[in-house]
Amino acid sequence: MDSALIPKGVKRCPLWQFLLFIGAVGIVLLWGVYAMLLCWFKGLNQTNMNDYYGFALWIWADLAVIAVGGGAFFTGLLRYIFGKDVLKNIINYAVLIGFICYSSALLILAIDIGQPLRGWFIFWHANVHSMLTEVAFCLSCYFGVLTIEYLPLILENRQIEKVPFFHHLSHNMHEVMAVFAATGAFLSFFHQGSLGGVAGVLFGRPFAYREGVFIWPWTFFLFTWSAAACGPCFTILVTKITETITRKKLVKDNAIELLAKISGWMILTYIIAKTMSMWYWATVTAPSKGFTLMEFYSNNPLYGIWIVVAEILICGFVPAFILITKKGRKNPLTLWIAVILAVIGVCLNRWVMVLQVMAVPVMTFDHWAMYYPSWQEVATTILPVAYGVILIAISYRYLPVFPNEAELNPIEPVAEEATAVESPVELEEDLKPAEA
Amino acid sequence: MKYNKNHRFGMVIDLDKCTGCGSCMVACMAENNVPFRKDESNKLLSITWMRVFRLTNGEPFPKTDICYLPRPCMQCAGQHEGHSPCVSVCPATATDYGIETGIVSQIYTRCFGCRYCMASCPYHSRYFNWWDPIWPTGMEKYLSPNVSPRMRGVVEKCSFCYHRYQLAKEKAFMEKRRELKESEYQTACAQACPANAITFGDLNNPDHAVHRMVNPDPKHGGRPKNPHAVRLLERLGTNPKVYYLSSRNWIRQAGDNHLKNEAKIKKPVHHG
Amino acid sequence: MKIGRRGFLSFVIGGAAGTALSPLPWKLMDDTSIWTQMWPWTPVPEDGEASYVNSVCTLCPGRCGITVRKIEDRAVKIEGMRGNPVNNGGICLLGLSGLQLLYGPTRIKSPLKRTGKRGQGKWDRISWKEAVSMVVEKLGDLRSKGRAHTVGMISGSDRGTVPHLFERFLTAYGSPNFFRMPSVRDSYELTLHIMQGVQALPGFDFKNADFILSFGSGIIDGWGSPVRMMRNFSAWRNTGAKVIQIEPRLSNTAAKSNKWIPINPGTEGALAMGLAHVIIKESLYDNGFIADYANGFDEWKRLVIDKYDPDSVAAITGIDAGTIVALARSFANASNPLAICGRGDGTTPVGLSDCMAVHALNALAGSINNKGGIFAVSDLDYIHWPEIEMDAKAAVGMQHERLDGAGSRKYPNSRYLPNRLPEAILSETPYPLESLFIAGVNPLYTLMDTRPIEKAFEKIPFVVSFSSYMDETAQRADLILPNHIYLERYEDVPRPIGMLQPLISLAKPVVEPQLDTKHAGDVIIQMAKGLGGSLANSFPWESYYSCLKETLGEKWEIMVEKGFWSGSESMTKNLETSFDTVSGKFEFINPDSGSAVQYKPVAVEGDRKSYPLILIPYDSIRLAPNSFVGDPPFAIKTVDDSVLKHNDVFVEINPKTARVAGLREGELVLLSTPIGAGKVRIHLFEGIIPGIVALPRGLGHTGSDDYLDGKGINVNALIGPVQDPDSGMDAAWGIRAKISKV
Amino acid sequence: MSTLDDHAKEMIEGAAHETAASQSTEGTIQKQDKGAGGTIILFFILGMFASLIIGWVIFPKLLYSKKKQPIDFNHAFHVTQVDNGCESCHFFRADGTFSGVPKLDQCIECHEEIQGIDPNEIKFVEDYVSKGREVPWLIYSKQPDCVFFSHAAHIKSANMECVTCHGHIGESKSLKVYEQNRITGYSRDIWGESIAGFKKNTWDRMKMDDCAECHQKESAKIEKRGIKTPTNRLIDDIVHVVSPWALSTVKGSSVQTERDACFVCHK
Repeated sequence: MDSALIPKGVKRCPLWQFLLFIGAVGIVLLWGVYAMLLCWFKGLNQTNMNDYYGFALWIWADLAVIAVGGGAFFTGLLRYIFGKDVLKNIINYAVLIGFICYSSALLILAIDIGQPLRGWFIFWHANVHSMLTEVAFCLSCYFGVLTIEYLPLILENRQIEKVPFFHHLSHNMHEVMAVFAATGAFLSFFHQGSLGGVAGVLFGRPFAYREGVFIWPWTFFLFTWSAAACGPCFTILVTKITETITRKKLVKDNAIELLAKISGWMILTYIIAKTMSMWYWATVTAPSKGFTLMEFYSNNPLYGIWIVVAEILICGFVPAFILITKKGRKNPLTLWIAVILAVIGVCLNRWVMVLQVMAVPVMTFDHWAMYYPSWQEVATTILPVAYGVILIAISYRYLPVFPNEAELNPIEPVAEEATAVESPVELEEDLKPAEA
Repeated sequence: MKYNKNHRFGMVIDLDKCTGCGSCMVACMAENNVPFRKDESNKLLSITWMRVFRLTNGEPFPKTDICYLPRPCMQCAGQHEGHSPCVSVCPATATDYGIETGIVSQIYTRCFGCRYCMASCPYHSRYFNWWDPIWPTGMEKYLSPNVSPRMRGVVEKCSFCYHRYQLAKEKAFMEKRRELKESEYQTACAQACPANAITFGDLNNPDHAVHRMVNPDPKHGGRPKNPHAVRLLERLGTNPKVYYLSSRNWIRQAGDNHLKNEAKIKKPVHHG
Repeated sequence: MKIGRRGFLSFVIGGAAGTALSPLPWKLMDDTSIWTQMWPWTPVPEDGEASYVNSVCTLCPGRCGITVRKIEDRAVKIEGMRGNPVNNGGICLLGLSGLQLLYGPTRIKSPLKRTGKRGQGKWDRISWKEAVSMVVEKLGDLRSKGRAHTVGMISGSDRGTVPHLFERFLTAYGSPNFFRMPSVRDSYELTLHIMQGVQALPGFDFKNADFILSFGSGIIDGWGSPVRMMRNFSAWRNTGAKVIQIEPRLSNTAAKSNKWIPINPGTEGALAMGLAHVIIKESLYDNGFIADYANGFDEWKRLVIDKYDPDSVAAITGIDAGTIVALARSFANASNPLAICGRGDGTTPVGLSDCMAVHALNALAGSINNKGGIFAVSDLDYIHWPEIEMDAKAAVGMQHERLDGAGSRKYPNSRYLPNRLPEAILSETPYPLESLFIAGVNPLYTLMDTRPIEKAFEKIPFVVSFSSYMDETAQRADLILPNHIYLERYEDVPRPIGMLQPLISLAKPVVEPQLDTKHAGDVIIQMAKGLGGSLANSFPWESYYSCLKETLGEKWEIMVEKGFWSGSESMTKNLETSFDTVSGKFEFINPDSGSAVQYKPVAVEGDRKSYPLILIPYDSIRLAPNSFVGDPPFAIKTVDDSVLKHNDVFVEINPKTARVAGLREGELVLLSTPIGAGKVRIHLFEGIIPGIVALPRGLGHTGSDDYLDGKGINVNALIGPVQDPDSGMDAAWGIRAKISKV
Repeated sequence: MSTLDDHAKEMIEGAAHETAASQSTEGTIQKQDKGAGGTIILFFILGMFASLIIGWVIFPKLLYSKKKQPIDFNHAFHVTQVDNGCESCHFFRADGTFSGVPKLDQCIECHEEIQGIDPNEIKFVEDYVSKGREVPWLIYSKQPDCVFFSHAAHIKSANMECVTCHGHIGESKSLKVYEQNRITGYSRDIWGESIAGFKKNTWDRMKMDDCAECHQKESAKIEKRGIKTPTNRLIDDIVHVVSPWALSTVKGSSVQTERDACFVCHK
């Protein structure tokens, strides 16, 4: 049964091993689910959020996960609209990762709101002036698009494909995929942007507030740009991790390098824009409200101004320069460093734009509130990670995620025992990402 | 100044008179069915629509000075009447700005608890119901039918006792009137204040005390012309409807953020 | 089989499509969301007809008029009564929280008889009939044994019909032991008695005063009638009257006043004398008054001039001489200056000499019975009852001297000294106390150094409490006869202390009694009837209601309607007739002791070496310190997190002192005094003299509700009483203390 | 998804497999597919039909519980007995609040003791009047406690008729069955009279939108402008988004909605 589902021409670890791995990650998943149920049935008093930290870990996780999920729409854009054919070998995986990120985002939102059963009000009673409305609409629409993009991959499963109906369905869907890619790119531009807008429009919160064009503050564009820039890095990162775990080459270097190069330039341009916006804000916006740059970073016992250094220098310019240089891209080590830094960078940015904003006192007699998440918050935030790992594992095992896998790893008869012997080691390695 | 048919209900709080007794806080809680819990000492979780902040000038003994600052919802109008920080961000239109009264509403049954409005409010005037409201057996007897008790998971805030406006209007309708007298609509805090520090009324109505006290400047979003009056965080452009009077400079300075070269005196520090 | 699977699949798809086209999912979605808006466990207050009832709040001595909003038969909100002479619409947070007491869990639901050991909390519910007959039996037995005088009664007040009924009962029964809880009123009454020879209450003309010199009185921290005082304070803001606050700590009053002068605690009397020195030396005093209406001025003058020059006073008080001189001048030069005393909210007396010194200042400024000054006002005399019928037993009983020694040779002028009771009870001198009745007070919490009082209670065979709440005292009673609370009962409430305008307010049932409680007045009458004979004859009324109605006479109607009766202020007193002393003049010399007004330091307990710091209590109105009830949930919710965090109270300490001791903000420490110790947290506060630490009153309650219990510690348990040799009153203002890390 | 070109390749491979794999079964597969087609449609229709029945017929029956009023009441008769129409019993209090369903002490005026032979009246007098118990009427038009509805504003100020919203209850000879939504606990008259959501009369439904509908008509009259359809309201909204200052041209007393401010009817 199991072997019948596995794509032709590729080898997979034995079933028991696979199940063991799924089980291990599953435990983490269940822990998260338990925490989730607590939050739903007992209310948000299960968290450490408070009236000063209405937005906290969850919203950060949401923004971060969507940012790194940006790889899907951007790769799609490059592949279908700009016709970068080399990327066809990574696009499937990009879509899968995107699908995971966005479904996680929606799940987290469902936990984060105080009245989940009324969540649909955001659509039914929508207030078009609110950035959050824009987010909700685009987010769910784009999730739909991702599902459609993910579907043909499922239909390509060896068994399902046998059904002519599904076979043709998937075939035909491929034909029109460009349309969805375009739609996806369009939607993403808006919801990535409006997520930036979420903080940017808060003119009551000088640290979050950014001027801009129309109702769109600079953060709107910065968020879209940074997602497009760092999303692909996450795709590369996950690909690399998968390759390490499976100890196979899954994607041809040319695809990786092209993606790396493009996002390198994206990051560079983004980080320059970001620096400019920050400069403008520090010298014009903030003073006009009676604040100085440092007032937003002092009082913070943990990191202070260093978070800026980390975000812009270490996790901004450094990866950018690595990725735009041929040497940097080609050298596996530097590539690793670059993509990791880039991903950290964008996550840091979201952290600052969500939590720092909450922490900074605006009234002169108010004080800097500190916040640390409760275990329920942590568990529910790890939940999507576990879910992602499982979905990747299953997809990788049963679906032709990597078109060149067979070609890159031809099966010699010896291989069979080889896996059997190596399997325990492989298992251990399997577990790592689940906890990480 | 020309009389505007729309009201802009606002509040003037005389900080020289405020004794920090906290009666406004309790008057508000008692009027608006605000719940309470066993331990309310964590003020980041404590629902107080009206909260009295304690300011000190940070000077050493014996130059120390204390000032109490009651903070209701500022009912911000924003730059363009109605563009309040919180109202514009609510994704479900659970809060809106009434142009007839200038009061920012909060509809508990519409709110689904995303807390975006709380993030947008620099005054921390908005509170989230982290817990189900529970009253000790028997105590729910004193709950007022004029304000609906909130359920867990929604945001609530000061409403300028809007229900009192509703009731006053009903009485007026019976008497075939449409306009209210100044005394007919007063908030619970203003009514209770033992020190007469809180004055409430229509800022658009030249005959009302609040208007006379601060003399709002319509050209600049109602900025007070009275030199002893300030609004909190004036520079953010939130255009609040709560004004503070004080004869002490450091307190007026404390109303807004100033750069070193602007502010002559030390910034006050918040204790508790 | 294959078909089966596909068929099923399409069946499901068809089902899904059909469901989507039916109202089911959409209606369900809508209804569930509506359900979240109406969760059955979220109460929905019932609507109905609104009505208002005028009454009076008796939770503190303030006596504010209240208007209670009702929906049908539920009280939903307490508001200040507009047009009431005391508070005219204003109301404090305690008054506003009244309904939480009415409907709250702290109330006693029926008469209770102790079954377990004292304070063990084991009770039997008994019927009122049973309860009253139990008391009657006990009292009858004592009386027949000729030990009537060994029955005592502590009441919150001695004014109004209910306290009068208590006193009347004791007299007719044959016991002189009626006690009133101490307050600064005692000091003032005594001062007026000695210096002006009158038995009167102090009355302050705050409306016309233009310079208020407050010796530590928390004018806006609960002193006198809190709301009334706050309204006065705001009025001064408008009139431009000056307020000078003299105390060791930057209280709210100090912060709000025009000038705060920090002073070493307990040395207020010295400052008063110092000011007198300057005023006399520079002859800034009211010549007219001194020449015509004062006696013994020259003798006093000599004493003041050679003993209290600014420098030596500066040494005592810690206020520099310059300030003293300046203060004296501005006080004397003001047109209507007024000096007042009574620390914090005035629930503790001050040393007689201190009070007299302050009063002497008023005399120098000519502010005695004068516009903007202090008046000796006689209490309203509206209770006219038939003569008490005294039988032999009663007469014999009344012959005995009082247990607390008030009125004895030692303390001839003092009227009530409940603070001396523990000592007397424990030493059984002059005689043991066999039974004690307690009404409207909580001595086990409010009297200083609570432990000996608890011990004393152990020695009393029969303790009866009229308390409506299970407070510290009620917990140690043998029998509880729960009174209606003020929102359920009729009672006349005379004007608050310090008020000039004649006023009687009427508390009346806003709602039906919620529990199986009984009016204390009715219980007393039934007790008397139960005992029969002369006692029964002395209580001719069939109920308290009829007694009250009869007493108030023609005032009744208007009081029921308005909630109060008020007369017109009578301030035009001609000074000729206002002094009842031997000399017929204002006395600078105490006729009893023959000694002139002077500063007598009240030493506090503890030696400097082992207790380097000094602990003083402070009063915050948010903690309802001057009430016999603990803070209701609403009130405790308003308390700052720099005063109370979770269950720990903060002790205020000057950063300098803290630095020396290496103490950090929020640190948990052990605060110990010669009397006791307790765990507290450190709060660095620049507004307190280095070396002094301050703790708020009103915390550390036990046996009330979950919202107050176990929060903080009771400062009264750390401070010991210090008996004032002149009056026998407890004149303690603090105690030596030390802070050690834990 | 993989891409066209290599998909083509796969298809060729796939075809190759099939031929190689099962020459024999080829025919059967064909047959199955034909037969399957029919059954699939059939099952699809079955499923759809079943669910439609459940959704439209069974579900509404389950959703509402039927409750009888404690005693029946003849409005038509009582109206003839009083001289001030509805307001004789459903009167306004001095403070402008509306008394709603009459209390016992109003009825007692006439029903001190039994007058007729009507079993309902007998029950009323015996069970309630004599015992001093209020009648636990089930109120068809009861709104949630978050709703503030001012009868005074509509009747006294706007001079509306009771009938406009409540229908011809005054002419009814008996009280209809009270249907309660098992989930929300509301009367079916608030919403659900027609499960499809259509309504013929004002009193068929009393949800927020129904209030708003009328209010918009009225304010449209006052401001002499057409009523906005949802679509052009959306367009307006977008205009507001792009140029917030356009807010100043907003109609209705709420800046955010095209309606009256939320607090007009909420508490």
